[in-house]
Amino acid sequence: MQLPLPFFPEQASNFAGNVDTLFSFILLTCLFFSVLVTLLIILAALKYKRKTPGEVGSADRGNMALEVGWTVIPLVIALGMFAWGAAVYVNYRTAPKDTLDIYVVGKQWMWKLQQPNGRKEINELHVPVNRNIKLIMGSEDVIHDFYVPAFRVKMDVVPGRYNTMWFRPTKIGKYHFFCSQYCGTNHAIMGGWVTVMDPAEYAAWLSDEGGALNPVSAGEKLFSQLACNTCHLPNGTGRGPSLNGVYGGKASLADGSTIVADEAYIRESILQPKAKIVAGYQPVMPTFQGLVTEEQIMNLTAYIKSLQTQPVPTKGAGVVPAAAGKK
Amino acid sequence: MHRTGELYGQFKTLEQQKDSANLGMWIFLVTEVMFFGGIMLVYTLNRHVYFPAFAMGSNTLSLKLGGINTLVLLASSFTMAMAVWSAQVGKKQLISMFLVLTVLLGFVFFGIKYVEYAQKFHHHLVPGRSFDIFYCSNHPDKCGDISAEEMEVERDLLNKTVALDPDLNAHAQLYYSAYFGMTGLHALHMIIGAGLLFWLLKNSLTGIYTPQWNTPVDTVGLYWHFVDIVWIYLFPLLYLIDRHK
Amino acid sequence: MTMAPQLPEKHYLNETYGIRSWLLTTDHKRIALLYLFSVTLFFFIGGFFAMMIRLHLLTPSGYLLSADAYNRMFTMHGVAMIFFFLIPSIPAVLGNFLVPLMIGAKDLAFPRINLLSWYVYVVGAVFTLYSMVNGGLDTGWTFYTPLSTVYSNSAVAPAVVGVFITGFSSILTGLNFLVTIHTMRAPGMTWFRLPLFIWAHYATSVVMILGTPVIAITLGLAAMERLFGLGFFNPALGGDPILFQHLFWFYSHPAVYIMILPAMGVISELIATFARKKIFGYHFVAAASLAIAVIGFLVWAHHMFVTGQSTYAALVFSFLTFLVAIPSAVKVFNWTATLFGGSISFDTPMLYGLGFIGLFLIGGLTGLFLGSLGTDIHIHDTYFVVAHFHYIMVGGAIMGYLGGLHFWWPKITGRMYSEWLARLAAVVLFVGFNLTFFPQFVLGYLGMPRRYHVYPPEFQVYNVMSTAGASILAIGYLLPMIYLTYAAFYGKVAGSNPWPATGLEWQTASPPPTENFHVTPTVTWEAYDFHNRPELGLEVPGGAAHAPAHGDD
Amino acid sequence: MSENNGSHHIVSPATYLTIILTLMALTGITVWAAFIDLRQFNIVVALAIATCKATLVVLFFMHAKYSPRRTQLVIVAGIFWLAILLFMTMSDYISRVDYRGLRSPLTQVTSRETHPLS
Repeated sequence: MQLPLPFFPEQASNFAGNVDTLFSFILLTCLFFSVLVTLLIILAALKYKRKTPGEVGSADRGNMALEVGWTVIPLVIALGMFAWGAAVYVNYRTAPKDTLDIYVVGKQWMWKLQQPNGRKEINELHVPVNRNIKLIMGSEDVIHDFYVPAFRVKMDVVPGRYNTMWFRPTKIGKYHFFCSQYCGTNHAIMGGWVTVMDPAEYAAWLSDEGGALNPVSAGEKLFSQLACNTCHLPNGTGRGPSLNGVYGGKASLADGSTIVADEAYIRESILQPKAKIVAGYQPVMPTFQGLVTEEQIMNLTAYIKSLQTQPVPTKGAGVVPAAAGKK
Repeated sequence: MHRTGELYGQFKTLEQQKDSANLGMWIFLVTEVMFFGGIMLVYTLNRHVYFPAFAMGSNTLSLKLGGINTLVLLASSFTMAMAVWSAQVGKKQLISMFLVLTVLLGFVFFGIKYVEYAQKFHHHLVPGRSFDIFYCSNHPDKCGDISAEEMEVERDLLNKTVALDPDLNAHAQLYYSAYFGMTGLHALHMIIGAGLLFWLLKNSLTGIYTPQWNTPVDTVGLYWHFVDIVWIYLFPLLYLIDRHK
Repeated sequence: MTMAPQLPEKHYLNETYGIRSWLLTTDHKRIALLYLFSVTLFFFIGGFFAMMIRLHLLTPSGYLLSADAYNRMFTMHGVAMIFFFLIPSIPAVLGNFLVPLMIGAKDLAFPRINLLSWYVYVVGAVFTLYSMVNGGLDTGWTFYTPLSTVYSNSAVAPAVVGVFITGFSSILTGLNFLVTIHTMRAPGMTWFRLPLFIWAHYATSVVMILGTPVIAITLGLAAMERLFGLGFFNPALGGDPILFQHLFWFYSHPAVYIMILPAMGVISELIATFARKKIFGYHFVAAASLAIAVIGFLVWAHHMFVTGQSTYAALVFSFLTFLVAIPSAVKVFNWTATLFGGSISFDTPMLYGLGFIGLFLIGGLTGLFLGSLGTDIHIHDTYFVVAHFHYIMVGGAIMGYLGGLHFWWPKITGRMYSEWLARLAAVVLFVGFNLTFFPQFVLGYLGMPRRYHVYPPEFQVYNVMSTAGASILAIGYLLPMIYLTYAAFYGKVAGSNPWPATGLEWQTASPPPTENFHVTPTVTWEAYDFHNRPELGLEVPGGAAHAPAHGDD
Repeated sequence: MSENNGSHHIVSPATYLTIILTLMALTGITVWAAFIDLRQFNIVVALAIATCKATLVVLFFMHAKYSPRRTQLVIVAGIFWLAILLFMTMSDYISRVDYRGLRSPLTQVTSRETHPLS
């Protein structure tokens, strides 16, 4: 796939070949008919071009045999396409028994995924190659859609119910996944990477909870371990301000000044919480000096940064939010 | 277009004009069928999923008031049909009389509907923040219009239903959304119909409807009967769920 | 042909003057022009949003808009184009003007309802415009719940109410057409002598009548949910967002046929006129319109193959989707066969006609990829879909609309436009259109989801091609607007039947008198029967009377 | 157009009276039937009676019995399309293996406590 202008995405799952073959079959059939009709039109245009201004065409009115022919033949071909497509689809909707089950939760605008052993990931999915994987998916807010082009699979993630889909990755590598059902402001950046690994590597990765855990996930875990989440409620109704959209925004402080909430500010707020109090809040937060390591602060910061894309509540926000999407 | 007597300029004959009006009204009624069809579908699926809650909701409606209203509306359909008949045979006074009767029956319907709606407001059964299916069983003093034994039956039913559907309040609210949505739309159609009846009445008093030309009476009649048909379905769907308990 | 044609002394445009004479008119031809101005306005509003979208997507990280602004652009582009341009375009402009003329009637059956339908459209448009300038709309034109009813921060309620109201204008137009075609045909105008344009509008009206009320009640419920927290589509209250999609697509899929069927009617007129030949298999083309209208109602859930609907339902809907492809194919084959043995000229309307066949062919055939369950899993909600429906709606419906405008412009205004400018515009449009939308098929298959304000850099080349095409396309749309307006005032006088064509609308003056015909015409010929129409002054080989007046294929 | 002497057919008041009395009787029957436990057939009976009543209104009060074919076709089309809307949508719901019902875990997805990731 090193062509300057590719036409097919990479094939990395059991379905990719099926879908591409079916696609090519329909494509060739359609090409045949469109070329045929186009040639006929060109032929007619050349042959029956008007010669004198008063000329009229023939009194030809139609032909029953032709009508039946061009009704029945496309019908048969169409039913063939239907049957083939149906076979691929039924296979896709019927998961085999021996699947590795992974939970997927979509929310505006991130994906939370959980491996069978409980290991959580955000916007990342690690799966072993040549294993049947089943995703069990739910949504916390609106309809999303989990789409992996290289696997040729997608399924809507609908609030109020679980949808499932399955696939078997066939090629080690890193592939995009996207949200493909429009879900609001940051729909376009609600995606991530599927990493297909060698089974042994996957097993190692799975058990290597602490070290390889990505900072955002580690930070999220700390955020609840340290009970930060009991005051900093995302919807702004807690004793502390919501941290959604804080990073990169302007915080208005109790003394009337404003400050840009960068890494340094976040770090200071964790270690010396009473230094810069956000306007409208009481200085009730204890210090975490000596209770958290540098790495943990980094992880917490990474997590708070990841909240940048979360919807900022109208009341109880920590900051005057930065205009969304501006670079 | 200009109009020559009773004939509009775009038509050639009165026959063609009457035909067009009649066909036009029937096609309009088909769009109304599809319009109500959408909300019927919503109702049907929710009733299927949340049957206990819907049965509970239905049992809080007054069968007496609903039943009487059904009869009232049927009777108004009859008087409307008689008004059309009077026009066809040229009895001009009778047209006006039957139109007055139809309007009056329509207003009786509104009156009873008002009583029912008001009761639901008092009982906190209007969808929204204050919706509470348990309100009357928890505040019997505020629901004076429910007798002690009725209250007992209702409490019993509530307990049985909650056992089946822990989220009863939310799902009963869906029932009431359907109830107000469907009866509200129906009432809106009745109000439009009543307006049309007044317009007919004004004209009929001048005696312009004759056996040769009575298209407006006929067309409004079709509309009024359609509104009646909608109620014929709404009554069993809303009032008669699981009544035998 | 010897004397220069003259405009008639009195016609519908100069019968009366003044704003009141237009705003209170019940003349179907004037109402058609009122619609023409309104939908053109919305076409340019929607076009402006489209340009913003394409410019923004020049670079992977987005070029000029914030995420929220971009989302508003594509939503408002969709709403303006679909509900306020495409759906009313051919029926309410060309249909309004031509249905009574083509069947030999003085007006539609209910002229005042016709005027009312325009006012209803305007009221709906005002609500929607209010939402556009006051908070915008960012739900996608599909208004999917619970995004639209609970989560969106934009002005959803007025937009939904606007679309709801505009639906009734569509219902009134359809009702008027159906009754008119049933009861107002001139003596001798039997069902199988009707032009195919009328058959297409009959089928379209059936769709409008039966589908639109369902979207009305659906959007009504969605508005109630947004405003008062009704819960039918909100899972948090026990409702079901998939139910909204069922109800939405029950109308919105057939709505595609509201857009394309009238365009097919226009194309039948163009092909017959400029090939000077009866449409091959007239009965089959007419029946295909009705078949599309009926089967079109049975396929809506193919928009929902990946929502988690039941596998069984997906199979049924996919099967029916393949069935609805057949009547469209039959039409294309019949048009092609009509050309054989014809006497073809390449006046501007015919260029649109031939262009339509080519683009509709691509649009229709790519529908098979989406209707096929196996491939839909991959290309659903990607740019493949975007390309597909633009080929149908822009390549099909708008090409048909422009072809029709060029064909009947001399009838509407009495004057002719500049032929070479018009041919130039047609070619520019064709090229620009293909350059804009063909690369999007590839983008879609490569996996670029739709409605993305930023995208991975590997998709950039095709996006740049698309944006380049869009710029050409924009010029292509401005040209006709300019020279058609110019021609309406200063063009050469066209005469009553410049092409010449066989329809009844060409039997009366251009522009027609207010009452359409001074004497009600009597029809003794079949549609497009060039051989039995000596008054057209054509050279019929071997004299007249090739076909019997009451023939059957 | 087609000659439709039917639209001039005048239904006698006696017929109207018979119909209205039948309609009222049917209303009584439908209420009576609602108090008998027929399990899932209660709704079937109720809808069957309602359809009888509606048919009577359409045929006699609205003169459909005496109307031209065209009008009857319009009525049939309306019923047919309503059936498409209702039955094709329901075909999706009743054939879902994971159809949300009260005992299904699906209704609980929205409550955060039971969610595997909350």
